[in-house]
Amino acid sequence: MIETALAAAGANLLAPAILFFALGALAGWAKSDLNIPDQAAKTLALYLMFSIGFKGGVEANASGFSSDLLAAGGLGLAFSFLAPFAAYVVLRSTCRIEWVTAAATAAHYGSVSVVTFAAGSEYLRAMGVEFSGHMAAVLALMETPAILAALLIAGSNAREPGARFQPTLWREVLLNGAAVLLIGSFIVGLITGKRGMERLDGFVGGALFQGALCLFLLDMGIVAAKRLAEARTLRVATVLFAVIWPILSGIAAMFAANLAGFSLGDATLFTILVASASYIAVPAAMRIALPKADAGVYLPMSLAMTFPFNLVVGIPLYHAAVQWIVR
Amino acid sequence: MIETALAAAGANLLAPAILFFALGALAGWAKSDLNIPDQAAKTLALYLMFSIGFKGGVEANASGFSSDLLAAGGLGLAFSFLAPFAAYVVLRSTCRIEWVTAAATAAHYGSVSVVTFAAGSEYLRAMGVEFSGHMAAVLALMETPAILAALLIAGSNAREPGARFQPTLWREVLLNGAAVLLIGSFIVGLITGKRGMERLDGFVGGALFQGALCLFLLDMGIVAAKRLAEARTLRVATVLFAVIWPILSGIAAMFAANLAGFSLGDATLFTILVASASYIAVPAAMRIALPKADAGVYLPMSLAMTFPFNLVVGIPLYHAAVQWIVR
Amino acid sequence: MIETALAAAGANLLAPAILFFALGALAGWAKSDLNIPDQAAKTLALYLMFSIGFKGGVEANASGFSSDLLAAGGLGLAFSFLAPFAAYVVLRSTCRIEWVTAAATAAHYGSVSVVTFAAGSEYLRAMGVEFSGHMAAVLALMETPAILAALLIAGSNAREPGARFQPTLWREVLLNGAAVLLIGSFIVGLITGKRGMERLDGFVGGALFQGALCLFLLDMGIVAAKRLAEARTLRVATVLFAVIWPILSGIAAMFAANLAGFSLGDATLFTILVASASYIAVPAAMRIALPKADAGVYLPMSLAMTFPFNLVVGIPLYHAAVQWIVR
Amino acid sequence: MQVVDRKKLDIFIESHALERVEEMLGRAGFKGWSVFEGVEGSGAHGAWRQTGIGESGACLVVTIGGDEASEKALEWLSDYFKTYPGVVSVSDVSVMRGERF
Amino acid sequence: MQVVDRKKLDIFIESHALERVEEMLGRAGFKGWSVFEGVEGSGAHGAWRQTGIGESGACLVVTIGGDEASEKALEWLSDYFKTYPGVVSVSDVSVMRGERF
Amino acid sequence: MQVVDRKKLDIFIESHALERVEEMLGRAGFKGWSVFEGVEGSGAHGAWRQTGIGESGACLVVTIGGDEASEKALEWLSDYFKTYPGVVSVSDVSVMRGERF
Ligand SMILES: Nc1ncnc2c1ncn2[C@@H]1O[C@H](COP(=O)(O)O)[C@@H](O)[C@H]1O
Ligand SMILES: Nc1ncnc2c1ncn2[C@@H]1O[C@H](COP(=O)(O)O)[C@@H](O)[C@H]1O
Ligand SMILES: Nc1ncnc2c1ncn2[C@@H]1O[C@H](COP(=O)(O)O)[C@@H](O)[C@H]1O
Ligand code: NA
Ligand code: NA
Ligand code: NA
Repeated sequence: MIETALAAAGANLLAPAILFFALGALAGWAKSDLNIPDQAAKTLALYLMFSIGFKGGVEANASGFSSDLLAAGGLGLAFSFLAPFAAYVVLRSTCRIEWVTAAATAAHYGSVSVVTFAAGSEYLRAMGVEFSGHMAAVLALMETPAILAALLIAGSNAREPGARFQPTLWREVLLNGAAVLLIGSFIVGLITGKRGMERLDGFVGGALFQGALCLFLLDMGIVAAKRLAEARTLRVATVLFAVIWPILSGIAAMFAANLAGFSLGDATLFTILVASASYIAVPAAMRIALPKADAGVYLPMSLAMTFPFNLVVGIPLYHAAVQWIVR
Repeated sequence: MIETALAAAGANLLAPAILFFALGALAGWAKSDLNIPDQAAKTLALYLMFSIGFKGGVEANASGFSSDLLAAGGLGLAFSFLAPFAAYVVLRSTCRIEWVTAAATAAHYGSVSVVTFAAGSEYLRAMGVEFSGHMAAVLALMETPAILAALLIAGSNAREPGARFQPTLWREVLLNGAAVLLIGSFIVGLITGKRGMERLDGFVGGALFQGALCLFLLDMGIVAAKRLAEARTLRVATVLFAVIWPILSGIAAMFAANLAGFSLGDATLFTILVASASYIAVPAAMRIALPKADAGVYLPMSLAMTFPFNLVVGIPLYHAAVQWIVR
Repeated sequence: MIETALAAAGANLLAPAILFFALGALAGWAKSDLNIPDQAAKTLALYLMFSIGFKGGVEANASGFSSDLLAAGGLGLAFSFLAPFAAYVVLRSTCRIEWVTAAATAAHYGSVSVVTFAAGSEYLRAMGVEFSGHMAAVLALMETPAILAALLIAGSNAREPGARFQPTLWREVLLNGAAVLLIGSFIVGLITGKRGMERLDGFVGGALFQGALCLFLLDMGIVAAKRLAEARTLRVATVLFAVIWPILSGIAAMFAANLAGFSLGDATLFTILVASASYIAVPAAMRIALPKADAGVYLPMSLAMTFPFNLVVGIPLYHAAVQWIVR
Repeated sequence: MQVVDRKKLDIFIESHALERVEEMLGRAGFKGWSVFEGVEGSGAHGAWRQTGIGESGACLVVTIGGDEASEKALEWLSDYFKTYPGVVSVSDVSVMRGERF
Repeated sequence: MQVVDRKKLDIFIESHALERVEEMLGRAGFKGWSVFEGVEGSGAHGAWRQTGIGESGACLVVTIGGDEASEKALEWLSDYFKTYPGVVSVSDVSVMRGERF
Repeated sequence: MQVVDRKKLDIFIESHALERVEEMLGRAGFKGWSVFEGVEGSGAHGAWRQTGIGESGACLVVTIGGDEASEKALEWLSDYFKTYPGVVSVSDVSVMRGERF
């Protein structure tokens, strides 16, 4: 049992995507001038969301809209909305960061990371574990509620700028590009189904997706290493939070998924989602909603600690644990 | 007959590319921050031209240089050059826009839209209708004459800046990037033929082309919706022109194509070309040649009205009508 | 013999990649506004290095780490480091350019061009000639030593700025993006082997690689033609050097490769590497290390003369010559 | 050349505020502006870099206009900067066709 | 530091005019300039946004030089702006190594 | 609005020097700066164009600060420009919240 898990973890470590992330991290750490142009990186991110959403929609079309989707969606919404409250309390009591930065950080951990999801599904695919297409919709649904929770936590203090920038803020929160593209592509996939997949198969999947993931992870490695080097406030407590929170919230997610009767693959992906932290959509929203929060705290935590941890250690770990719980 | 046409139109509506255009339009209309980086969008446009030109050249190589190409090319040149004169008269008499803006707008409608052509050929491919590779060359040939026509219409008044910027202007008109890349790729395809296609098949066609088209249409939806929202002068007459002119000029194109003995597929593509309006090459030329023309009129018309109309309604409509005429 | 060589050269001339380079050169020369956005071009270059490195690593994994790799690597290092000294002497005695510009130019010719290597391997593939995966590692190893040689040549004079900018300089020299990505991808390929290739096959090879090469060469044609038009100092001697040096150093490379017992394919690629000149990594290093060197001399030579020469004439020429020597 | 004196504002803000600021400039009386995107920077709120991941660049809005418009914009911005990052500098410039500013 | 006074021109134009304007600057006596690309803007000719479709950004040409060169450039530009969109502002700056401007 | 006088430096340099220059600005006493990437330009060292092949654009570093910081930066830059391409211009600007600069 444990041996298989270790072997799987080892195999994960040697997947091209992980190795390219490591290459990027090394290059960034050594201050090489290697870098992916920012518009290219943005386009790769859009492509990954396009593909994940579309593939998910097509698969959901094939398996039919089931009550599973409702359950998974509901659970995802609940976790995304509730986790920030718990995270806030923990951050405040253990990490000694100001309340507004704690609220913003909590939003990051309630929300999700698209690339961690992508890496997780590739891992499952490589392990031959099946999962439902609708998990892509769950991914999209989990982007936003955490932001609302952070706004509630921040409460009246945050309302002052919020009031003046409300239209911008609500747009950013509810219509952030990532959520719109993920849900939109999911719906397109749902509508066009197999017929659509015939046309787009080699685009959204296979080697192109793998290659784009590798290139994007290369860039993430570079950026994460630089971020880590620049991080001004790297307290032990925040580092511990960035690693332990994913595990704890992941365990909660496993049990919830088990209770809700998720399949092995779905439960693993759901755990990965809950354990992952946002680093694109939520920071953008926080800059508008909670401008006094310190990006020098939440970005290094989410991007340079939690993300690599999940990518390298977390994914195989969660998979092994879920195997043990869900049976 | 009509039922088949309606079914085809319905199928077109549900093609991934059209749905992604709709997604973009929705996102743009709702002011989501979803957007494709501008250099990525430009690169996608270049890729589409590269692929269209190259595939056309390879197919022309396979079928041999026939008199058909000469006929289609000649007809294309004639339509592109003559349509602006007619469009100018109609615009002036019905839309009450200044003469210089009318001349510039007329140039847009004489010229063609590469993406409408791409969507049209994908539509035909999905319907199993064959067409000639040399239609890509006709597309390239039709980019430019309309600009010359607009300069003639604008006449002596326009000559003042034209004289000073003549080298720049002529370069822009005759060597605009779109025309050079389309014709150049066509010629490369023509020279390398089947041997070249063996190497580039999966690049210029198949899922990659479909995917790039979807992403580009997503961006066009966003931009078109924003353009429409910003349009200052949205007179009923111009809206009507943007929808009725493509139909009327399309009908003329059908009959001409029928007289010239075009095949069903070629006649449909020719109709689509005539009915389409430029939104990249011609605006760029107009900014140099007719700087007093109001881009706030011609861009929303071409990009935000005629383009979506052709994409969603026009293509299946023209195809049905051509089926009825050409037999 | 000669007839076969001529036929091969003719076929090379008509390869899509070469024709797209010619198209770009024509467009650039005619001052068309056709251009590839700079971030797209940079991303294409990164993609080419990613693919070349990874494929090389996978193939090296398959054939095992042999003494061949050590021999080829050692020979590559030696040529890259020693060639600049010879080139410097020739440049100084024949071209009448200042010593510091001569040193910088010599570094370009000691180093290598990734795209020339890519075009060369595609040429061999089209001819059905096999070569070793580890040649990609040799490519990476040959990027840097030439820069060190130029610094030695420039000697004490260059030390003044060098001292102040040493950290930046050494980083640029030893950790330049191209070398890091090439070696890094090679190692990832080496580690993941066949298993990695299964996932990335359609990304790093086949039509996608061909298409990216065509697009990149289109851009290089445009840039090279513009560079040539702007070149201020185009002395006959420098033009001659840009064409004759590759041939002479290529001949030396052939004999060395033959002595070292390289296969036909490896010897050809090695010759191409030695004959090629850098136009990305070395100029970047020279701007830091030898800022007084005139970029108006070395860039047109490397990018607008030697590169097209090798691409169009050199590759088939070297291949024919190597066939004649290595048997 | 006949030139007249005007004020030039260089406004450094985060991109999410662009729409708001442009609208405000119009209301304040500016008849035009141009926006540029930065690649990196530093300030009281820390350093940033345009990366395509997790970070978006600050923008520079350049606008030229009359004293009154400038005064109004500064007032709005001084309020805005209480909440959000950014700085603004004002300088004296000469322009032709003064009626256009 | 020893510094001398020079003029700085900020020229906002459409990109198709770049080549012309740069050539003119050289003729007017400027020994250098730098060009930046805008992402959006607004003016008498309406608003624009760099999109990759149908629209190309306006550019900013910054050039520093002597009074005479500045005067000549303004003259050319005043003529140019009769036909084409754009604005220019002039300001006083100090530079080191005055002989280079 | 209450404003105070400060210096604005426009520093045109090659991108490889960015890190160095930013570090220097911090040491000189500047509390912030913004960096922009050019698309083309010309100067004593010839013309350049951002192309994605073989050439990288020059950058513009804009920084606003006090007289003393400005003086220190100019000194460093005057030394730097002995070896490397680039120019710098200084102008007078007004800013709000003077204590931040
Ligand atoms: N003194 C300054 N000079 C130039 N740009 C500045 C300056 N201070 C701040 N900025 C820019 O404005 C952004 C926000 O400023 P701040 O509110 O000080 O963090 C910074 O990230 C810089 O891009
Ligand atoms: N007052 C202004 N301040 C800054 N930029 C301006 C101003 N007016 C115009 N521009 C820029 O110059 C372009 C052309 O100006 P216009 O001819 O007024 O349309 C505009 O789109 C802006 O990018
Ligand atoms: N007079 C000038 N005005 C504006 N930018 C300049 C000027 N001179 C030089 N530059 C910029 O600084 C870079 C390096 O200058 P140089 O050392 O003169 O070659 C040039 O390529 C331009 O981008
Ligand atoms: Na989470
Ligand atoms: Na048309
Ligand atoms: Na070489």
